[in-house]
Amino acid sequence: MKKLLSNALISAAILTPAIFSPVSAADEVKIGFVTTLTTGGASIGQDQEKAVNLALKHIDNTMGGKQVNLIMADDGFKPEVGKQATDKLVKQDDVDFVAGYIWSHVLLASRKSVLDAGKFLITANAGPSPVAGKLCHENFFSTSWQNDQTPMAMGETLNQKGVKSLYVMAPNYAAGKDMVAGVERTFKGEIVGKDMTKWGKDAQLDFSAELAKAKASGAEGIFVFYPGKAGPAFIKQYQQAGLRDILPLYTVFTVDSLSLPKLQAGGMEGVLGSVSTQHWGPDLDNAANKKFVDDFRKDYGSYPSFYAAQAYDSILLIKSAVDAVNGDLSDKDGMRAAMEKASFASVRGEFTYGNNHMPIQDFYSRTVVADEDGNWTTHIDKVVLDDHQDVYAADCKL
Amino acid sequence: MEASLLLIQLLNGLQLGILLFLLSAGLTLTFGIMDFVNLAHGSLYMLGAFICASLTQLTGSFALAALLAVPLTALCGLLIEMVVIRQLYSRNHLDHVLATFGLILCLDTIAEIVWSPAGIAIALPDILNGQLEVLPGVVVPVFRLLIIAVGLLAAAGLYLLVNHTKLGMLIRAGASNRTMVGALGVDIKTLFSGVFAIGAALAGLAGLLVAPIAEASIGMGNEIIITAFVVIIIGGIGSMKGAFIAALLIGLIDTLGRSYLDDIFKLIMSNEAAETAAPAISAMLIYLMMAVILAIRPQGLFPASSR
Amino acid sequence: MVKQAMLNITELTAHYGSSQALFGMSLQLNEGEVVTLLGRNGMGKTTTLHSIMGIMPSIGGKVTGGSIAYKNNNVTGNAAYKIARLGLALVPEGRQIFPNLTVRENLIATAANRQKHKQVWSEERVLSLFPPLAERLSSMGNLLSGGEQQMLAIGRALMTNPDLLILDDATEGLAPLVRNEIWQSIAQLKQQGLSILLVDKNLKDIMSIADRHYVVEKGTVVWSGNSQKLEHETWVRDKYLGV
Amino acid sequence: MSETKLKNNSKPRPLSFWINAILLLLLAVVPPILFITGQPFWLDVFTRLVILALAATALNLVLGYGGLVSFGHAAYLGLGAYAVGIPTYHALYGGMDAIASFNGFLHLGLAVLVSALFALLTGAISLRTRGVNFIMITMAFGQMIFYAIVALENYGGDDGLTIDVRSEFPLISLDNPLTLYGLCYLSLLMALFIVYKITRSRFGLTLQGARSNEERMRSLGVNCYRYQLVAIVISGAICGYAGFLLGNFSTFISPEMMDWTRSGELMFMVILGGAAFLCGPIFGAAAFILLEEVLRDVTIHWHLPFGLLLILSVLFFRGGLSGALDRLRSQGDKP
Repeated sequence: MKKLLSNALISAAILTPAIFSPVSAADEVKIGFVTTLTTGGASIGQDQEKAVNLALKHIDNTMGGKQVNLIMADDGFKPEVGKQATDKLVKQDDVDFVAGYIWSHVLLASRKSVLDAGKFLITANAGPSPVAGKLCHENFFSTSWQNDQTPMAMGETLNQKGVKSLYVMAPNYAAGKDMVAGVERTFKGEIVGKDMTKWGKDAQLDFSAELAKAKASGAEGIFVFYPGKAGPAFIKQYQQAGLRDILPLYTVFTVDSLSLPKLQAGGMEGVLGSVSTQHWGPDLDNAANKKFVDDFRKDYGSYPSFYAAQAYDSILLIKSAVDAVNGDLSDKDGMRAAMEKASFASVRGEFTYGNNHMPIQDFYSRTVVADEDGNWTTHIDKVVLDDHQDVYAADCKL
Repeated sequence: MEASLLLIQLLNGLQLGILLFLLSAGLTLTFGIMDFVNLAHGSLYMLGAFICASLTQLTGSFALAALLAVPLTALCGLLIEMVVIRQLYSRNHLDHVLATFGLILCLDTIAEIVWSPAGIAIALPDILNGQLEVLPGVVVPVFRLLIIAVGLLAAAGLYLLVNHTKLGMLIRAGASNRTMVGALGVDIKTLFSGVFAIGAALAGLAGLLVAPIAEASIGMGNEIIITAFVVIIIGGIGSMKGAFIAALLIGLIDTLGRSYLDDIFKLIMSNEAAETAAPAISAMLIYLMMAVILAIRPQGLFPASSR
Repeated sequence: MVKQAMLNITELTAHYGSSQALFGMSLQLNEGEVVTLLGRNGMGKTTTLHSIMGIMPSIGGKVTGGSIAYKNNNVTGNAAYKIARLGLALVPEGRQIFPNLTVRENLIATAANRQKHKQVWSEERVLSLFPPLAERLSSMGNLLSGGEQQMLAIGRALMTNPDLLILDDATEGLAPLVRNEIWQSIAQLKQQGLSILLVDKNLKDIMSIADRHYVVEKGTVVWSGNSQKLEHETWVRDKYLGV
Repeated sequence: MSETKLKNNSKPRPLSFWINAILLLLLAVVPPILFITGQPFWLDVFTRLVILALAATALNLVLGYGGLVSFGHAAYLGLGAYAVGIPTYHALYGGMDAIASFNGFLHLGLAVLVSALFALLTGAISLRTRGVNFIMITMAFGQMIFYAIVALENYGGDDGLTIDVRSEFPLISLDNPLTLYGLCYLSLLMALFIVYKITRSRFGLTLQGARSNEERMRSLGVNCYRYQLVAIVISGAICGYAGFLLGNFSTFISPEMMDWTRSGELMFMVILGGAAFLCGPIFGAAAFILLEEVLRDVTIHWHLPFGLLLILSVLFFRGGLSGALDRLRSQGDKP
């Protein structure tokens, strides 16, 4: 036992560097992708992983003549764990690009590690206001949106539909507050009630008290933002409370291709006909999107979510950069310039980058419908915001 | 703040309280009687939800699935008791906490591998998806009434079991003097296994009642188990009566806090300050209450001796 | 051939942690006999009873050697409930009534008839043995007087229908009147053929009921014999019993 | 247990002394070598390890020696970290002139002071309870701090706060990972020394006496409450100091770091290493962190083997790693 212990200690000390030494290979493009692969948030991460793999399949796993070495990393839905995973990608694996990041807090925790090391950071979902404004960075790019944009589109949609009074619900954290701020910015009617519910690990999933208040408020509609598993939970309770005919539902980032199959399985008809806004939809009509959605459905048997679409785009964006410098990964300026052009076939169609490297893009209003096979999906109604740029770009000194 | 809304919120609080009671009843059984701290009780709650969700998909009937899920969860509990927990009764609370935390990690991961991380929604029959007007102007989802009814029924059943059956006498006797019960010819090990299984069944029941509202998801039990512990501490460890009252108290306070705290705060501070403070305070409310109660009555509201 | 005793303890040793409590204890008890363990406090009487009942582990002790045979079964180291199910019942020191159960519940909670006795101990039969309990049936255990608790503890043990009743200091701290009542009941039990092993300090009372005595000193038997012998050999009482 | 330890210390150095010494030596040498040989990530791992070992050592004072199972020690880590984050935030973005500063001594002082105050306040109330109620009330206070920080939207709330500039000290720069590691390591040695001195003092012996038999101590006229409260305050202050280091190390802080599970993890480090052993928490932290790191590399479902190991260690490894060493030693000591 004595021997065993000391042996273990010594061998640990000696072997550690040997086992974990980085493989230095200049002939490949190393991409780290940080997303949520465990805990309840993992369904989003898995959807992103599928899209990344599909993207690599579509590009034959090559960029600028080099093989791509993809390293998936799990953030465990925690900022600290996400930062550790990022540190490992940057310091241990020495990746060229770090992409991914579903959650604002994970992105905010990790961005410094990536940018301080001089690597490129591409967010495939999170878009909190600081990274678009005062914390913008030349090596930071987004293939998603800034948090405020989608709810601003929703506010506009509500105006167009003539909604005069609104009840608002969102989780009580930064993105939730951004969403509420966004809709408040464009909505011209009156907000008659607002509930910010407990979020985080012991997030509130029983909305009975809030729904009772909403119903009693007499609003003409209810706007909610409930990402992840809170979304289906909210919608079920919305239906069980019988609010479908009394209080029409307007959502952002709540109804997506991950929650719809579950809602359908759960028989939650209440969601059919509800309106949401987004920069993308599976039925968006362009060649890149058709190929993406069709192949995704063929390979995985379900519609891709917007998380997946953004992850897919992030790989194509990186490819456009590496292609532009013919695989010379030391040419950071060349790659940056290429990315700023956004010259790849995005599944959202044409778009441009603002000074803060956030997309300037269209936002659509969408309705939940059943497709020809009876599967629930969303249908794009019309463009609400045209070539829309986030409001924080002005704070960015780039 | 009209009366009908208040009534609805009271019902909502009652429903939350009853769910908490089902969970804390199991904790009271294991904690009060076997003196065993089981952090993994929440994992049984999760198992109940997942088993019921799978069975609903398999059989197409929620009622049938629920009926099967309760004994199946009890069986899982029995298995866990025999493999791990039985070895720990003679250890101290710290070892209990450590080992059952390990159990949480294992059970959560196993559930994630078996059921995928996405979580499963449970389809309810139409009748349970509807609403009922219990009083003029007071419209409540049927399923929530069902939760209240089932929960009260379970509480009544538990009351009868503990107070009016031989098993209940043995449970109470075991709580006060384990050795003596053994010396009088009762197999304490089997008794404890049985009690643990009952606790697991109650946790499973709570889980499958929540699942149709908030779906079965990984780690769902870890969030609520802390609240359940707060309940039994406030109620007084080992006291079923205390657990019942404290559960309802916390259910009501939490719900009413969420519904009215911002309005109350708006009376004494600016709107903006109230909107910031109210969610924070309402999240803290139950812990605040626990700290205050323990500071005044360190033994909790109904210490076990008065049970 | 020697007739095998009902309870046969040979060379028993026991420890609490690293300190030894029994140093080769040996004693026998035959069917229908009333046998006593005598000795000063802390000499190992209660430890012997606990060893027989198999409850040493749960109170932090351990039987470390020797053997206990009951009706030719070696029960050394068996779990308490298994031993109890063979027909032994303990009336423990300090009564140890379940305080949160009523008198009736105390009686019926652990009641059983595993030896398939023909004349079964029922609630009524216990109450006829201890009439005072009848009025207190629905009182909680912790509200009884000492005498009532003692009666209840004996009644509770009887309800498991034992062949051998083990009484640990059954009359300790009771008023003389109550004490007499208890002794009368025990005498009745002896008449009905119950074997009894008891520990007590009241020599006078014991002498009339018990058949044989073992005097225990420092965890071992230093003297044994019947009441008559004990009566004559006064040195035993002076040396070991401190009378 | 502690008595036998005391006795043994007057004897020639026991085996456990050498093992502890080797452990501390390895911690002094291996991480810098890893860094120099191009393994900066592993220096990070060891820095985190040493900081958590420091926090666990602080917890060990109350949990191991005092027998007070505090389930809320992550709160101190968080308070210490925010004592770095908040002044830095204001120094960068204005406001709160009284504390807006990059000065490391200010950060350090704030971390220790605020933690000690919080410990005094909550300890005074918590100590009214015993047993499991104590465990739960300390957890409740931890949760309250958690939600209080979540409510501080200025400092990021739920999303946490990035520390853009590390605490500034004369002569040294914490931006250098090796310097930072050195500071953490020396702090750990210092804390070990403090805890060692305390446990050998009259105060420490009284504290340990209160653990094993509070009733008896009270009948001897000793006011256990005061001793225990002081221990909690010292422990909180050291833990807050660890939080100060953690903030400077991770440069990102969030309420997540004061969640009850983090308190649990600290507890496990103490128990895993062996409560009431001086170097136990270091063993525990090392086992915990390295195991986590290695298992995470093997499978994303690393929680499963990790949980199993936790259970097995409780079932078959009583007294933790140090306990195993101690048994080893007592076997060796037997003639």
